[in-house]
Amino acid sequence: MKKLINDPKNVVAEAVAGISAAHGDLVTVFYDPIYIVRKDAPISGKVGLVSGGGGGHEPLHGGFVGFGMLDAAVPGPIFTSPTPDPILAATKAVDGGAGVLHIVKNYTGDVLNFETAADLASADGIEVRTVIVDDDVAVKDSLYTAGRRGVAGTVLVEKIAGAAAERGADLDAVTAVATKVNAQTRTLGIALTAPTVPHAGEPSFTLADDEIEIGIGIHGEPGRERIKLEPADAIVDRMLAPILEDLPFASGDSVLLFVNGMGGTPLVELYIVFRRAAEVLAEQGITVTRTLVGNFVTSLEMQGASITVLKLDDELTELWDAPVQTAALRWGR
Amino acid sequence: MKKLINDPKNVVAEAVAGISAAHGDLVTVFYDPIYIVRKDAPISGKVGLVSGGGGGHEPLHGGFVGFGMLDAAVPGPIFTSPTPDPILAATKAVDGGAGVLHIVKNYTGDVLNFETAADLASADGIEVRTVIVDDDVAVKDSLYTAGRRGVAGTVLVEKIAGAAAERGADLDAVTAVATKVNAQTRTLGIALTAPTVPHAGEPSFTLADDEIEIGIGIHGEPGRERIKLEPADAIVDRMLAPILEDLPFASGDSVLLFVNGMGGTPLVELYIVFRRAAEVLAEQGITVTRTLVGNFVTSLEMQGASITVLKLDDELTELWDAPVQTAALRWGR
Amino acid sequence: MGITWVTDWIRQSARVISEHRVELITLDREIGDGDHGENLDRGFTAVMAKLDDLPPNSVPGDALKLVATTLISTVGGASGPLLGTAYLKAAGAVGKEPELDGAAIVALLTAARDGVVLRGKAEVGDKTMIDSWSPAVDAATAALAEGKNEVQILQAAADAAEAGAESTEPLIARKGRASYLGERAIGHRDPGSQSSALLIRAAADTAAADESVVA
Amino acid sequence: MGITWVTDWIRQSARVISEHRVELITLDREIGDGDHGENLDRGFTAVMAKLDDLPPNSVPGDALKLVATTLISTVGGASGPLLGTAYLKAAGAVGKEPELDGAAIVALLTAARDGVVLRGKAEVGDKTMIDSWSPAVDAATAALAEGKNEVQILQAAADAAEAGAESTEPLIARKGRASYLGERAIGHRDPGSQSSALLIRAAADTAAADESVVA
Ligand SMILES: Nc1ncnc2c1ncn2[C@@H]1O[C@H](COP(=O)(O)OP(=O)(O)O)[C@@H](O)[C@H]1O
Ligand SMILES: Nc1ncnc2c1ncn2[C@@H]1O[C@H](COP(=O)(O)OP(=O)(O)O)[C@@H](O)[C@H]1O
Ligand SMILES: [Mg+2]
Ligand SMILES: [Mg+2]
Ligand SMILES: [Mg+2]
Ligand SMILES: [Mg+2]
Repeated sequence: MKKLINDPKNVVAEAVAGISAAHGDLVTVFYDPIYIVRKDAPISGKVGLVSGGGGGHEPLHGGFVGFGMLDAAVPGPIFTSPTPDPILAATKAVDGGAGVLHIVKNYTGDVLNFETAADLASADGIEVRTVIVDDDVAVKDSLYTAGRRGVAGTVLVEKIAGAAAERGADLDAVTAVATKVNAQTRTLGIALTAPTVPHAGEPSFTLADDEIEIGIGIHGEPGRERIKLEPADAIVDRMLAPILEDLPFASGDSVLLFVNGMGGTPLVELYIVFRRAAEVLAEQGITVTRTLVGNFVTSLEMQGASITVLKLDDELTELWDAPVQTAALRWGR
Repeated sequence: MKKLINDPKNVVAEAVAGISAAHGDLVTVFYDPIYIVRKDAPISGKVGLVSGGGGGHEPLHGGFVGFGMLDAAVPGPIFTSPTPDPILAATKAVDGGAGVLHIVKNYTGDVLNFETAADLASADGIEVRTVIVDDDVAVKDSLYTAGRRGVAGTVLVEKIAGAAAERGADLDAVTAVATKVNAQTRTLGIALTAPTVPHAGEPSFTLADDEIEIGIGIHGEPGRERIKLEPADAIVDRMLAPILEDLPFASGDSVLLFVNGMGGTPLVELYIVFRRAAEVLAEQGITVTRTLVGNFVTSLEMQGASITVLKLDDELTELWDAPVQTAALRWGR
Repeated sequence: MGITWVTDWIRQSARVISEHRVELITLDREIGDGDHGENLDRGFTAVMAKLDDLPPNSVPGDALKLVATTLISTVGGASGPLLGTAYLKAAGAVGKEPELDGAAIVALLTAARDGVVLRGKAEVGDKTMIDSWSPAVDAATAALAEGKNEVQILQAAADAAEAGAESTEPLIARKGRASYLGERAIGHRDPGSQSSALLIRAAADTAAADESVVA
Repeated sequence: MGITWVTDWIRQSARVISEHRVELITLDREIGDGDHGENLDRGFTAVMAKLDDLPPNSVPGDALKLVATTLISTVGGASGPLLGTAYLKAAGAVGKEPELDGAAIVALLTAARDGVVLRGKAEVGDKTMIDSWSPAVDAATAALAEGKNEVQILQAAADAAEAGAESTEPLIARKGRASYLGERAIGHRDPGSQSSALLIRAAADTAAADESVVA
């Protein structure tokens, strides 16, 4: 295992210290327990947005704390959801009296720990709502399973709900728009290599030199299927097919196309993927009106990418365009 | 070799097509020859800024084309400097009558090809100045060598010179500020793994599982020294020592601290590096007043990082803070 | 059996989890995300640090509650709230009793199992820790009915939990991360069922040891 | 020797560069950035595409100028402008002459070498293509003085260029990317010196073949 780290046990604590050193103008970092809060929180009368989950997905979530997006982020240990304590502390820290929305990726651990924190916060008189993000079409959804995972679409939910909260929407309205974004978002990811969790010291799975995993999650879980390496265009076609089938995107629709890198894939490859994805959507008569390309929801140093498509309407487009000022996403100010 | 690409020969052409699809609001992409131009170029009366060099360093340079930064970027094939033709075409495309500044990383190929293009542009009546960026302290400088390489510091030169041009500085003034930034910038890079150039198909060098390269360039050139892997803090100390010695940064100085990822290193590690670098500077009485963290000057999927320190004054700080709107660097609008 | 057995059980739990840390990580790497051993080890290390502060006149329920709150606040992941709830409900089931007889042991195990089901909604056969807990509860209940003593009840539970953990190997998972894998989970043992079997075995082993000291 | 030799030389150059593409990439990967074979192959492939369009009554200088402009506009990197300038200056040296005698061949080689020095400022021993070109020029000059014919002059140049390429192996580089490596460049042959030796050998081989056809 080759990493720019010190003691594997301190990876998250030292990384948030780095976030504090680099972005002290935007956020305040707390260490015991670890959570990251928007500099000017709590904002009286504004709905607070809290997200979190295991570390190793940076810039998610800490890089999205700031004006127009999250009020707090709670990173657990690498790939392990945080316990209720820091979630509760973060919830209290950002409550401005208008209630708090928890944005939770659909993993059993995240769901359960946020659930406990929400119960405790409610007991303290804070109104908490929860939106579960489950955009991953690689996973079969059913009442009898853990359901779909929350992956790259989380960024879109956080941005758009954050914009709604920033412009003064109330807890119901912010919850509604977050729910809507999740409902209209679909993602599929693939991996060329596996990540190595620092405390495990070995890659999470092994791929031959000519193999890739299709339908990968963001925690080094193996995907649904292993295939031989193909040209990028063929891989993109494979990725988009289940996305477009799942949510009946129709000719004439406007969408946001988001190509996300898994942490170890260089931007030059993400642009090659983006090019083909835009081409395929154009062939289907779907218009890409908003775009995002880069490493936003990562899985340590895993090589790979995910494609996310969000069906836009005027409301979502306007909220997407609204100013945002965070470490990893910034425009309009 | 495992990459999200199609034909290795088309990597750069397809990537710029992706840039066009993703950032068509900011840039116009030309394909034969390949260059990327700011959407609203040429801007009458504004000094034009052109940079370029081999591909594989994305977002450098195409991701920095836009308001307040570059007017054009010219990517050559992967790790190969572009020929004079596209440099000349880009120079013509952005000339608004106030002259054009070429920002060139100090590699023989880049220097020679930009030189030829500048000669041809002058012959066409365009006033061209050139600033050579050579911030890499890993390389011994001497009249009798190719001199120091231009690496991550290039982003800082492009940003600050771009801000000066945007606010109407003339060619002399823009050249002067670019020269000043270069003179006050020092960088050192290290690698944990080697990149694989698509047409070569094999890693540029081989490192054992417990080895790293110190003083690496951005083209897969091996570094000056190979050492055993150490904890991140020890590596950072090693990186900062020659930087701080080289430019007599003094206690009381204000600096911009820039931790750059080489493409395959996840953000979580870059923050760990940032944390220690900020700590060391603080110990020396040097104040970090501006920061940048992320993958900005990459070497394909190489794992590693560079640390850049720029000595700031009021002029440079103000120009750094000025609005910029490009694919990879954006604030203030 | 009283507070001595419970604290011995807790210490032995911390020991076996630490000993099996790598094994549990490996199982979780195969069909999950490779942190299960790390998570539980972090949790039980935290429990150990607090155990000495337990007031001298504590009853079994107090110690179980300490384990519950510590696991909840240090483990994270899926197993943290699930096992935490198990110990919390177990603590509730034994109340303020200073000594636990066979019936109390069965009530403790049953409450623990029910706590996991309450939070995680898993059934037997879903390839989760329930596949250890449920057979353990059934075996303990049967042993009690057969008039076995506390040690025998816990040994029956431990045997059943181990068999239960093994029984997860051929299954497709319907809960937890392994459920994302579909058929690819077949042939791998569920890490949570394995750690739960270790914890229940620790209960039986320490009960037997205490017994022999007493005897 | 006239236009036939020059175009034969160019075709043979394209052939040997393509054949040695991987070897040149490998040499460049060791002490550079691994693109030298790719760069030259791209350049000479482009030259080949244009060669057939050369007007029928072209002289050697026209063909050399075509190579020059094509390499400059397709190769990039350090070798593009350097070799491009070499051919450009070589074209200038032979002017409009339709037939090149020994003295003209020496002038051609000398101008090529001087072109590289003009742009790249390297000296013999800097571990660059100059380490092939300069000995080649010296050997050709000596052969001319000894009264050798064109083929013999080019063969002497090619022998010297190959020895020159080999002579780069023990050197520390002072120009080009290999200069960043300091002592670590020792033991590796400079890729540009190798490709230049291949090009000069191609000149000699095609001259000998033309000669034998004429004879
Ligand atoms: N819904 C559930 N009900 C019962 N047990 C579950 C459930 N989901 C997961 N588990 C158990 O949790 C274990 C995984 O724990 P751990 O690896 O610590 O958490 P995570 O999956 O969040 O990384 C699984 O092996 C399984 O036994
Ligand atoms: N200043 C120079 N003078 C002469 N030759 C040089 C000089 N710099 C580099 N070279 C030659 O160029 C070769 C490298 O060419 P190439 O790999 O195509 O370009 P790049 O170094 O830009 O990748 C070197 O092997 C060396 O022979
Ligand atoms: Mg986990
Ligand atoms: Mg090159
Ligand atoms: Mg796990
Ligand atoms: Mg090269």
